[in-house]
Amino acid sequence: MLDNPPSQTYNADQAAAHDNEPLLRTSTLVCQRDHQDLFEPLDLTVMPGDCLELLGPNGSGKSTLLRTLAGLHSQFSGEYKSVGLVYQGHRLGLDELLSPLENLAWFSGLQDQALDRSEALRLLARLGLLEQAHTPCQRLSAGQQRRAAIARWLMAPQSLWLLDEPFNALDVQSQQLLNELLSEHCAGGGAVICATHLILQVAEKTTVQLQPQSGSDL
Amino acid sequence: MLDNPPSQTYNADQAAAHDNEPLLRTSTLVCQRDHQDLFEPLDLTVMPGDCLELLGPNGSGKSTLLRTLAGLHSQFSGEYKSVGLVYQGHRLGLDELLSPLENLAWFSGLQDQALDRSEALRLLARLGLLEQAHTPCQRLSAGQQRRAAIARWLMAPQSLWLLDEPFNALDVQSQQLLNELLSEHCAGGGAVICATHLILQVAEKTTVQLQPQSGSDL
Amino acid sequence: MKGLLQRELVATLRTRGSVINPLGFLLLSILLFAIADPGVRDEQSKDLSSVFWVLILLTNMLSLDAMFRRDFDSGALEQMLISAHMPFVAILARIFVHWLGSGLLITLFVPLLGLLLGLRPEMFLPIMLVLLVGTPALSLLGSIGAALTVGFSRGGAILALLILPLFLPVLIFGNASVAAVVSGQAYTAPLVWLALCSSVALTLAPWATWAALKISVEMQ
Amino acid sequence: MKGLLQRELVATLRTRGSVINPLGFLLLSILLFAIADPGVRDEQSKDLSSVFWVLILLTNMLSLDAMFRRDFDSGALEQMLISAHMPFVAILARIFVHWLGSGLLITLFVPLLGLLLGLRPEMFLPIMLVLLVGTPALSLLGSIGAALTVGFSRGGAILALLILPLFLPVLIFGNASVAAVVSGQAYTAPLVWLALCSSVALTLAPWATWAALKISVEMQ
Amino acid sequence: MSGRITSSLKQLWHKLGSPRWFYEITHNWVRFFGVSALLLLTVGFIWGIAFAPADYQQGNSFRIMYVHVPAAMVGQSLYLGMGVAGFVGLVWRMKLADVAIAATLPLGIGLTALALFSGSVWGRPTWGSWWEWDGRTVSTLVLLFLYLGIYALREAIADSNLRARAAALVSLVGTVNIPVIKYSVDWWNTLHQPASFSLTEKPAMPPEMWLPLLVMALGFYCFAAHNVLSRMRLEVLRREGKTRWVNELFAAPAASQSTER
Ligand code: HEM
Ligand SMILES: Nc1ncnc2c1ncn2[C@@H]1O[C@H](COP(=O)(O)OP(=O)(O)OP(=O)(O)O)[C@@H](O)[C@H]1O
Ligand SMILES: Nc1ncnc2c1ncn2[C@@H]1O[C@H](COP(=O)(O)OP(=O)(O)OP(=O)(O)O)[C@@H](O)[C@H]1O
Ligand SMILES: [Mg+2]
Ligand SMILES: [Mg+2]
Repeated sequence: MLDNPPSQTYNADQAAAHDNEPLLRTSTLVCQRDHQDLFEPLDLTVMPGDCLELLGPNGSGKSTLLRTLAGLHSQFSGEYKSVGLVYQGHRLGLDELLSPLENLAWFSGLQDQALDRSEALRLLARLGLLEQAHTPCQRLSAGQQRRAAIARWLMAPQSLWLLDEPFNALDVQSQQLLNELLSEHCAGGGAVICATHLILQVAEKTTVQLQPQSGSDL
Repeated sequence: MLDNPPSQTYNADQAAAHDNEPLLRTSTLVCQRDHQDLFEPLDLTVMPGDCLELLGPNGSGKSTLLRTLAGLHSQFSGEYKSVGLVYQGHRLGLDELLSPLENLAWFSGLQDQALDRSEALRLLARLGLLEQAHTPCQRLSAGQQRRAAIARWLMAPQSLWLLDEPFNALDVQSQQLLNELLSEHCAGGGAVICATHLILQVAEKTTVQLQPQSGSDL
Repeated sequence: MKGLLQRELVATLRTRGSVINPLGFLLLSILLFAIADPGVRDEQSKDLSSVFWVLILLTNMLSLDAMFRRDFDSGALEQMLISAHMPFVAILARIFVHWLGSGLLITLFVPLLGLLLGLRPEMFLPIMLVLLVGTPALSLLGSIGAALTVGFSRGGAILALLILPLFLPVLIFGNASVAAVVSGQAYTAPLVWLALCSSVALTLAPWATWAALKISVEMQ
Repeated sequence: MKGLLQRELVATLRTRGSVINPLGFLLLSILLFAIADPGVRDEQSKDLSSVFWVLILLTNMLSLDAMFRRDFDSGALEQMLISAHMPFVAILARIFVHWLGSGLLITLFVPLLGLLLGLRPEMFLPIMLVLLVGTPALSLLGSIGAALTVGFSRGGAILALLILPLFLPVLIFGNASVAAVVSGQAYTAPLVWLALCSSVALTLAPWATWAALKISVEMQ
Repeated sequence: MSGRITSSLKQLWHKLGSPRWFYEITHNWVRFFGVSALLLLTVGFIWGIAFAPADYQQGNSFRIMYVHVPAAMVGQSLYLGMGVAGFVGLVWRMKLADVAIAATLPLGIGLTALALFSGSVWGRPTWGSWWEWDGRTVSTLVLLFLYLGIYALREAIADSNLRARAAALVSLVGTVNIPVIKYSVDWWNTLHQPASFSLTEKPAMPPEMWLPLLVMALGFYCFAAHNVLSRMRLEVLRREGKTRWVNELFAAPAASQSTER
């Protein structure tokens, strides 16, 4: 996938256009680490509006799966096809020297659009980051940095979100807020695949349980 | 405190010896960031067996407080006195090139003791890391790395633990396990101060709620 | 593109150290040489010019390691590769900013360095021209190595090993042109070759860097 | 102590690149110089020896930046400062391993470098002696700068700026002794001074490094 | 029609790519190269050492040539081979390419080092010094560094297929760079000091001098082919260890041994 990101983003817009085609489809997808299969073959089909909750014990391969779908991991068997997407890994992907606002500007720059500043500020305000909008991320608390990352998904044009344990380090209110945001996103024709150890508080969600193969730690 | 870690560890042993003196005492302690007070003055007294649950919204100063108590943050008013302690920050403090076992060996080397290998393996087994005991930490999953860090506290001689959101990235079983470990530690005359956004499942705990001062984000 | 450049510049300026320091490093090592053999300024400036270029190469390398490391550690690199509309534009922006902070900066300070090295003032302009033409190749080729080694926690030296052979032609032609300038001969021929190096690097390096980055990102 | 050294060595060897590469860098930059002015070997080897030392300094610096960075990023540094029984022992171990990989390694390869630089074989032993005495000072003093700059994301160049002045005495005496060796005079005097540098560094540097590390750790 | 051709080409390509096919096909090649290397080297060596006439000005020291020149030649050719492998590996993601690179590296390093060593040993009597900075010497030295760089890189990467891609990329870039280096170095050499000893104008050698050289060169090439191929075969076995065909390959002898015990 990494091989032609441009086409990705185009797909994204198309997909956003007519809702009948899946945003993501995998057939007998198995990720490997060190040439070892991590989980049973996966056949997923993610339509607009779906919210997948990806459960599984530590080491069951959630992150690896998400990285694979994002094109960051090439050691897998089976196939997958996906449109452009937003990926949030364990690491936040914020430039810690830049303020949340500047980070947002950079990301919209990547997808070469100009930053809609008022929109960005509105989002940050909703995430309770208005005061920190201009402080470099390295001077934010863990949870505040998380929220800055969340703002990035909300700005992104892509409609498929791959989230890896996005609730980490969030306080209670923010966890609630995040649940609402996910619901809204799905309601708005987006889709979410969220690896987590909490239970998503989302209206209709489908749960995918990854079972570690023999040879994993549990 | 950093100025004489040796004395720390000695204190620790003494403290472990007779239970009547507090492991940690703070008087009107207030941490600052950028010369701004973060929370109301704190008067804590932590006796052996206590388990403090440190709650508060993002940016309320939990991490800063813990760093201060660990001697990693010098911008505070008021006083505190503490014995030697174990500190677990947001970052795990594992050398990612070394395996969990080697990391443990390093840490016991720091406190110049030889590693009790069988003991270490027993701990790793209990944490479900036996298979990964010899793989470099960079090749472990987020939760597995967390557990490796947990093994470190369990090996440490100090009886006071400062934990910053130790439940992040842990799966359900491990969260349960961690709760048990904390209870055991306190039952065994140790003490825990644990910043978290979950609710500790520990028999008797005291809850400290940090209220962000005006000028914080919420 | 503009957004990208802006971000790069802001980030660079935030770590103020990084702006002045390639230059400072260059000055200091010239100082070192002056101390190490005081005779240096008396000899004919040919050897001088050579020392000059070697130091520019080393300076460049010192700043290379930081080119992608921060983004790699913070995960911003993944984001760039995933969601960049045209990744190699982002990469070019990064390289360009690196050049601003190393190559261009040094070029602008040639007069000062020249004074330290006892070059005659009329040489300054030609030398600046040579640097202006040659240094982009360094940042461009360097980015390949930086991208390949960013995954290693101690990449610094392995980077050097990978890069210096790539720098060799630049060194030779650049040095030749400076030498020609100093000895007052025509320096167009080596200059043209230098320009060739830079333009070839410009066409190939960003793609190689992109490929290398993808490899590095997959490392975790 | 043993546990510490072991860990350092293991970690260093895990990033295998880091072992062979300071050497490779040194060889390459000597190559660069030889190319930059081919006349080098015809002149009396005095300048040579100076080039030699400057290059060793630069090599050392290239590998300095990585000294504490990984631990800083992973948070292991905090752990070291908090729970180390005697932090400066841990620090010394780190410095020692760095020296093994830079100073000692280079010393062992003096004969090869000497051949490339056209030094006479009978000079090898004295030069090795000089390096053996002088290089520890580099790793020791360097650790101070490394500790101070580890907090900056682009510390590489600022590090250079901080360190080079500290290296000056070593450079001067080291260079003097090598020059003495090359020109066949008695080199005991500068050698003694060099030894003095190293021993002073050995007594002071670990503490300075410790203080610097505490400052860096408090930065976040 | 053309479709069929291209498809059959594809099949051939896949066959080329398949380790199993490679393993089976190369079985005889290894023997062939091994034997001919042995023959050529012994003949060439004895001929060169014993029978070739001494050089009228260099005396017997010139006989080093019979090691030096072939080593240098093969050292260079091997790198080019690695570059090709790198290209194939990058474009078609062919596993065999990395096997080839892995197998070539040590030999390449060894031969280049040998060229350097023999060269400087030769330089002692002829140049009067172990080392001269000169076009060829420099480009050889750089070649060695390119080899070492790739080696260090491969050592530093744990994951096998990432290692493969990285090595492929670097060897490709390096190969693109080699002609530039060679050219620029020669250009530099002519521009600066006149080489104290010019390699380019070779001593007009009588046939009884260069014939053994030719034999030796051939011998070195055969030896290289033998060495690389056999190590590739081993590597293939190691990597394909789990697959069926390998197990079948070793099932029979293993079974017979077990029955013997
Ligand atoms: C360390 C020193 C030396 C190095 C690195 C070196 C390297 C090389 C290289 C790369 C070649 C080209 C092989 C080819 O044709 O592809 C070569 C060829 C040759 N070298 Fe050397 N050489 C060195 C010293 C010497 C010395 C001292 C002599 C003789 C006095 C010598 C005589 C030759 C001859 C006769 C050839 C074959 C003619 C030719 O192919 O051009 N070399 N050497
Ligand atoms: N960089 C790596 N190299 C090799 N193996 C790895 C790497 N990262 C993870 N693994 C292994 O792959 C398996 C799956 O890891 P992964 O991170 O996908 O699990 P996870 O489901 O995300 O776990 P967690 O809930 O802790 O995040 C684990 O057994 C781990 O040991
Ligand atoms: N390195 C820093 N420099 C300056 N200010 C900081 C720094 N880190 C945090 N802060 C500020 O200090 C305040 C407290 O941060 P702290 O990390 O202690 O909060 P926290 O309670 O740990 O939050 P979280 O629950 O997200 O971890 C925040 O408002 C934050 O903006
Ligand atoms: Mg994970
Ligand atoms: Mg915190």
